Amino acid sequence: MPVERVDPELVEFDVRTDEMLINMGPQHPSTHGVLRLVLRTDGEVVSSAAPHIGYLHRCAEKIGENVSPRQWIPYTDRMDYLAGMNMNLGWAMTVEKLMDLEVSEKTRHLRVIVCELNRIASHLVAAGTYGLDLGSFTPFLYCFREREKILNLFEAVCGARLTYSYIAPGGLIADLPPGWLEACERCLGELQAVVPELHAMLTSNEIFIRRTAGVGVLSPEMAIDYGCSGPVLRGSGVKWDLRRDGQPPVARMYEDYRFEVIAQVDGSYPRDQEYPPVPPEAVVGDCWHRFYVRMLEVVQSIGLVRQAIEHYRRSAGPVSEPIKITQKLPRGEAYLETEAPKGQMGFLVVGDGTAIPWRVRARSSCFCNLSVLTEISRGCLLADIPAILGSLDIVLGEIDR
Amino acid sequence: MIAEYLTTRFGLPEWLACGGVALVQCLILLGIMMFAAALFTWMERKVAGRIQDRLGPTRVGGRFGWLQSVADGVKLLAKEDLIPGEADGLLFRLAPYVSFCAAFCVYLALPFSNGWVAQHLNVGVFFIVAIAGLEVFGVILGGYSSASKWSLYGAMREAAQVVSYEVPLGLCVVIPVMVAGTLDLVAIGNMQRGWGVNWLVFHNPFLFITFFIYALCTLASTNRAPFDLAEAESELVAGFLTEYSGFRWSVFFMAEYGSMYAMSGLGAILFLGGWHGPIPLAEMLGLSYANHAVLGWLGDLLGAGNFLCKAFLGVAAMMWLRWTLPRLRIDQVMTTCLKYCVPLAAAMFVGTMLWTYALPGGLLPRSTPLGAVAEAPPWTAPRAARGERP
Amino acid sequence: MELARLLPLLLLSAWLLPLGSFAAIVFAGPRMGRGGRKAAYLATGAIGAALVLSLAALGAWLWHHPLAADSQAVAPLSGDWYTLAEFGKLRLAIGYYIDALTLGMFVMVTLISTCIHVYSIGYMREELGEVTDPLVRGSDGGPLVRPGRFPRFFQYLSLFCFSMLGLVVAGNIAMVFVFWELVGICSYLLIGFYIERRSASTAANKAFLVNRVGDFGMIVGIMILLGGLGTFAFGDHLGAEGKVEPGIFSQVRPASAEHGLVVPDGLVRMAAADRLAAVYASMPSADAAEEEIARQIPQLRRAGYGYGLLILAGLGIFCGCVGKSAQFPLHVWLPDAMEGPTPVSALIHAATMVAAGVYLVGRFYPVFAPEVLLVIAVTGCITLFLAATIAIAATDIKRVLAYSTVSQLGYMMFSLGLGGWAAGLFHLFTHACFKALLFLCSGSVIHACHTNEMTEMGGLRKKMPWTAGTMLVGCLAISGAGIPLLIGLSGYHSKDAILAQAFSFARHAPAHAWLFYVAAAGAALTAFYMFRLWFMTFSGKPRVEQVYDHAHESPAVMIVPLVILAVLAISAGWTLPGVDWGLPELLEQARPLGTAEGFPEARTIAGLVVPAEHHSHAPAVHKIVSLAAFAAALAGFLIAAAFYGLRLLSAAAARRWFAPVHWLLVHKWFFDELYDALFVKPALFLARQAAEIDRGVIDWAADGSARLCLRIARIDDWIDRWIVDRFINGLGRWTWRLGLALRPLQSGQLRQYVVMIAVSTVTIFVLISIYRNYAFLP
Amino acid sequence: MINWHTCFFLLFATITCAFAVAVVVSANVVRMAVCLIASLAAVSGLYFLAAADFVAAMQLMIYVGGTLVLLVFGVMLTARGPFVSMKITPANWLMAGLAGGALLILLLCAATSVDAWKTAAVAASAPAAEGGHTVAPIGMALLGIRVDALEQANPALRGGIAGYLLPFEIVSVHLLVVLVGAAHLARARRRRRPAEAVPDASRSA
Amino acid sequence: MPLLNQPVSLSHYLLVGAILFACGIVCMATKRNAIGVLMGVELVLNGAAVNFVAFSAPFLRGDAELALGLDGHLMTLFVIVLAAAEAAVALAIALCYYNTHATIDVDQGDELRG
Repeated sequence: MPVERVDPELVEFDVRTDEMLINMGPQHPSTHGVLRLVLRTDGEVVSSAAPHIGYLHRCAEKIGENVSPRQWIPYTDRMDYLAGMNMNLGWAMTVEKLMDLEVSEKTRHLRVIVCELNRIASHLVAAGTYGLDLGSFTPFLYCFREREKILNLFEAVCGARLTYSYIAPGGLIADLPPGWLEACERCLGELQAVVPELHAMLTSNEIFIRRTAGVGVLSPEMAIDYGCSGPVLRGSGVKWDLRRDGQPPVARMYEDYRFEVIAQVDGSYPRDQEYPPVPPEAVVGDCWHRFYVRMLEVVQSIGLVRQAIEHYRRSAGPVSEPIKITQKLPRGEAYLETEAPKGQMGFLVVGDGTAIPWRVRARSSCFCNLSVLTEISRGCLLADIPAILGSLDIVLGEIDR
Repeated sequence: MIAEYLTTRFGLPEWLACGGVALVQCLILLGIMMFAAALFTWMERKVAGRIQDRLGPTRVGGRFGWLQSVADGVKLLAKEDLIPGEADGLLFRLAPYVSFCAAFCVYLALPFSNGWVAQHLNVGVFFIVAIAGLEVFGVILGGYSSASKWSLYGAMREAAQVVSYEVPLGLCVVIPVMVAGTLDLVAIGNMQRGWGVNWLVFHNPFLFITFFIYALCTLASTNRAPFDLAEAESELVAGFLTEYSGFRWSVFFMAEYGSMYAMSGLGAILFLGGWHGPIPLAEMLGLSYANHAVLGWLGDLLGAGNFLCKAFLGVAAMMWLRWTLPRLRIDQVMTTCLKYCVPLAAAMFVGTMLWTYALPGGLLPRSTPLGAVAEAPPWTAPRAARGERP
Repeated sequence: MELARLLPLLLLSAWLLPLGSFAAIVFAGPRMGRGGRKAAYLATGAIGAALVLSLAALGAWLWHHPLAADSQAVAPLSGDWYTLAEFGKLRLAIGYYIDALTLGMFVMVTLISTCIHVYSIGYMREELGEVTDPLVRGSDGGPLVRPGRFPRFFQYLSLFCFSMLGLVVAGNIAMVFVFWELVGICSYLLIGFYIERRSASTAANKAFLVNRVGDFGMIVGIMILLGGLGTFAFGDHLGAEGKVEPGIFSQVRPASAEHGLVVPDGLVRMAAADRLAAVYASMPSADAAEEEIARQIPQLRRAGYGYGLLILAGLGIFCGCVGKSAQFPLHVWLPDAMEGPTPVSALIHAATMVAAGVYLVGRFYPVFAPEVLLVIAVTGCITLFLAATIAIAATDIKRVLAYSTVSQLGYMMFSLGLGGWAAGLFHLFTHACFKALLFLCSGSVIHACHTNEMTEMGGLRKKMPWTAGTMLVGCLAISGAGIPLLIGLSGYHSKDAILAQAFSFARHAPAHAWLFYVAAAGAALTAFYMFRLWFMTFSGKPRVEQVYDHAHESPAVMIVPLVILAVLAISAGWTLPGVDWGLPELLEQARPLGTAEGFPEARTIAGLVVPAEHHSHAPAVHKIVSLAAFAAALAGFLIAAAFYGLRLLSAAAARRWFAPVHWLLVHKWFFDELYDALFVKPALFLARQAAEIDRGVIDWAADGSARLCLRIARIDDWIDRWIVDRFINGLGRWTWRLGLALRPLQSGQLRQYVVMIAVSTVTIFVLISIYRNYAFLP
Repeated sequence: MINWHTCFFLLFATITCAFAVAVVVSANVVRMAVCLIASLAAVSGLYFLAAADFVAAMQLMIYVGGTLVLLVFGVMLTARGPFVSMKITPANWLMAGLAGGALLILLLCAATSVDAWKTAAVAASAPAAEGGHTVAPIGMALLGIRVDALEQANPALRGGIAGYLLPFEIVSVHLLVVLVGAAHLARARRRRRPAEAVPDASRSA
Repeated sequence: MPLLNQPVSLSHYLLVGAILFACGIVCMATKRNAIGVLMGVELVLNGAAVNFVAFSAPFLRGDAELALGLDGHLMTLFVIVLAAAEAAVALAIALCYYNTHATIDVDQGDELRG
């Protein structure tokens, strides 16, 4: 049943049936949490999908205006709870920007290590659950097995497996324990060996390709219009990565690292690593490409962590100490976006001279990424909804805050 | 035979004797089916575990968690049986049993060994395919009567899918039947005696391909991954099973495993030599009725073991696929059926027809290690030596 | 393999390769890479392979017939690859006629074409994507935006090469004619490549139509030859019964007459048809008549029968060549053909289109009577002078080159007409090299400047050193620069040979001595306008800053062919000392039998003797001519340098002094206007009259018959209405009433129908059972 | 005398008739479908008893497995709340009942009118238990050869015994036409854009 | 009823067929749902098919030589096959009807009334 996806009003139906309104979620296995989608379906064809959010709203920003920046760190952990380190980093750097703080070289590289590790962990969850969305259970467990190893490393660093609160404004709460780097390198080696396995089970699996290639095509123009970021944006072939193109504090953090922005430009991806071929059915901006960008970023992050370990070993001195809880914030405001695994995570902080920020605001990448769902799922089949939603890789904790 | 014996020896009325024998047979088959379902539940968990780099059940019943199925059963029985308020209660209750009965009735005509069949039908193949197709009614009724949109989706998908896949499945079944020249499963099974090269799957290249099409259609018609659209948990929550719980759910479950096993068994008879192993062990050992009744019975027992193993392997392959592949989309499922399976099966049909016309003997020389088997036209052949009939 | 089998095979492959590439691009062109990029590689590869094959063929030839200072004519290979049809004795075949000239042409055509192909890859790059043509307005008023035609260009190039090679290798005149027209078609397609430009499509039409004028003459010539000789083939070939059937050449110059020019029997019969008919009438039997005729033919031949036809045939063939080689008075299309892309111009001017005419004159040389040759010489002479003068005044860089081509082609025709067969064709080869070079250089300049006007260029030497250098080589070559009596660039050798033949001719026929002086003056003019071009383009100060700033050297893919051609332009005329290998020696091998010793004295023009070519090699002739030619070229160069290089003299002042002459030259001797008045206007007038007749007479008759039909139809209508319709309507009305009566029965209620069916079934059965004595009831 | 043939006949006949009546009296269309399935499945049992094994299997496969699934499919496609059960007036019931009753009486009379029909020739259980071996003869008959009629006693009939090749072919073509026709009837239609859509009175009501 | 005491004979089958047939007619006449009407048609066809099969069995009747034999089976087969075809077309018509009328009630489809 070939379904024209071009114009949703001209969808052909084999048998015309009545429109049906379906609530997908908030308790549905593949809405990744407590998202609720209201689907208007005509048989198997979905003519519109409207996301309803807010089931996980916890007033995080308002709380931020009642506690000091260091006290708010645990709340950032709970935004994108799959990438706590990156959330910590975003907040910490925003506050540092407001206070005009510089961290030591060693701190900088250590931050890169943990953030890139967390990016890998987040992408592994995305890949695994994506397999689950498409009905393949096994890759999910493979991904979680690998993620556990990274969580073990984090546990050794900060004692927590999910909500780390490790990166704080001004520095880090602790240096690495002895032997950690060697364990990390071992873990990276094992991880690199597993990636081809995931490619075999998902990326180049014929059924997987048929389920994802050409589905939910997000044009680069639309991606930019909707403010998409991260792998969703790069999957549409836009070469944009805050680690390279961001504001000075972010770009400076990665300034002596070699990496290429992963996006298909002129029909090919950067040739800095081995990867399976792009199937001819795939269209830039479809689910397959979004998934693929994540998989390539996993390998890229492995390389970045390796570089960071080298840098870390070479840099001397202690890691920077975080600011005090009672540290007074200067008057003024700062806004900074960092490249989190899911996209650009932005924090705004306005200080009024006291230790408590006057205003705190978070810009969620998943929120913008989710907003294209309505556009790109128009006229698709019911089974494509989980495929598209999974490829957007949203976390409701970050959207609802 | 036993019924006759009972009538003559104990003077029982005929209908009572026949009825009693039939009842016993049904109970035996029910036992086989239940046991298979329990075994496969456990096996599925172990296979899934191993494929996913973990152990699967380990605790219940000592080693290997072999009592896991029992524990599951107990849990399911203890669960509350919910019926949604909007549901059509009668149909909701009826649906699992429709499925189960259909799956069970397949076993009535399925020979487990030479003549070991509850009801010997000379249209056995058609009967099995027809009955197996009835299982879909249970699913449709269950899906419809649940009064849930997800269930309805599951039911519709199941209906569309099964009706479509009946066509290639029927075609695939007809091809070995055409080579064998009979619809009698016992006769088809006995045709393939001798060495493994006599199996119909090796009869000609078209049949070889047909076997794989049959396997594919079996997956689809038993609703197994990657064709488990009707209960696709990531899309339809649990499809037609969404509102079912407890015992009724487990009946559906048993029906699914029962029909998996039955379809594997049918495939084994049609393509893989039925109860004849790759090596004609029974004939080599002289286990035949010509020598002694007990020896013949032992030979049949060996055959039954062979058959069960083959069907078991078929089910294992289904599990393997389930835990490896992602799910197809409904349009792709229909495309696979209508654009690939049906034309391919039809082509195989024509190819086999031409082949049997040109080379009636098959691809490989038929081996008869211990004396040639007289091959008479099937409809003139005497009934199989002994069939237990009510 | 023996030569007779090897050569046709090699040439066949070389010939068909471009056809293969053409076909492939036709079917798969746009799909070959992005924008059809790979089509270029395919076409270039094909022509390159053809070049290799041609070189192999030439090598094989030279291996068997090594060159020497006194090369003798070698018998050509002729035969058929494939016979298309046989009509009685007449054969239509795809045949070949291979001699040294064929091989030389093959190598030359493929070599130049390969260079041009490679160059075009760079030059036509813009066609890969979408092209914005600022010269054409779209329907929205803006510049036209159209998809690129990169593969199409190479498709045409391939077809062009295929056609030219087919023309060269052709073994009979029918095949020549077919490929002759194909070459015309290709030039039409390529000149009109930018079909949206009005000027381009007009130029393409003009080229095509002007060529048709020439082709008309050619058809006349072919028909005369066919009618008289009964064969198309050039060479002898085996007939059906294993008998050798003589070809055209051996009929005109039979071996029995020591290859002297003899009017063939067939032509004599044609001319004396009346007398022969009388013979037939008088003799009792056909056989006897034939005998008598055979007896009479030598007498008739001596009486001059058929000679006129031979002249007419020669003139007809030459007429075609005039069209194709742009000779006076059909030279008007060639300058306009500059509308095509520059590589096309190079191809047309150097290797293919215009060369075809000269080649054909060379090929048909044995058939020409001295009178025809004189016509050729005079035509060539007029052309060379006329074109050279127009070139002086032209400012468009490509037009200058175009007129120079016309002029040089005039030289070739001139030489051929004066009996300098080898000299003329020698010049054809050398000219191909340096003219291709010049055109590609000009293309490079145009590519850089995006303008054709020399008045907007200047000083480009610094920006484009490679182009300037190679173009300088080309200018020197065409001007015939060299050290007198010793060595020079290629043009020096070939032009010297031509002038020497002219001088020799003048000595034999003093009445036509003016031809030599005009040719020498032409040499001076050549040097003048070529260096005028070079100086205006490359030296001095930039005239338009914008153009100059924009200019840049071309990419390597365009420069490399230039360098290769420059080397050829320098060295093509050389004869390797010691082994005596050179083009003149090669051409000597191909000299048609019987022409080495000159021609018999003309019958109609007293004292017209075409001297043998070897007379011109005499030192007495050679030395004088060399020095004279050098002096003429030097004079031309010096004047050009004075005007445009050193600016000693003012060009503007000169223009004022010679205002009427300049006016005449700028308007190209008013040929276009003349033709417009003579041909175009009357044709349009006639067409208008024809339209009037159409409207007034034919349309009126058609309308009248229609009106008549209408009348008849009215009567018919009345019968229909009052008789037929009333009957039908009555029937319908009764049916309608019946339907109304039965209407309530059809309630539309499905269930009601079912009940009715059941009830009626029961009723019927009950009735039957009553009738049959209750047979159904128990 | 009760033998197993009688037993099973009574069982199947009861199921058949009871569910057929249930189809008539049931108001819910889905339940009607279920009853119809049960009724027709029992009919196939009757066929088995009448030694028509191939026909019985076909009844199961094509009728029950194919046609009725299709029917149920149709039921579900159109089963919207108000259409699941639609009442009719008692007068309608009466009319239909009278017509149907009359027909039933007529048929019953006809069925019991011939004495030879009321006596089974042999003990019916034997041939029925043996089961018909009808597959191959039916197959041959469809190919045009009547193996069962080769030894036809009546020579006048023997010559007229033709196979069913032509009807078979006609039915094949018929099926093809029907498939095409059905696909055409239920074919895809382009849905109009909402702006141009004609307001549908019955739908809005 | 004497038939109840006798061994199963042709008449028994014919009775079943008659009941099926009559039920079908009543079903067609009483159902407003188009699919219900279709079910009635199926019942009628099956009633006829039962008769065919019954007439073809020689052992059910006293005059076995008059049994239809294979002809009855083949007729039944054709009935089954054509019923399948009929169901497909009827269903397509019903869906078409549903799509155009937004109802499945056959009483409302009376555009063709006189």
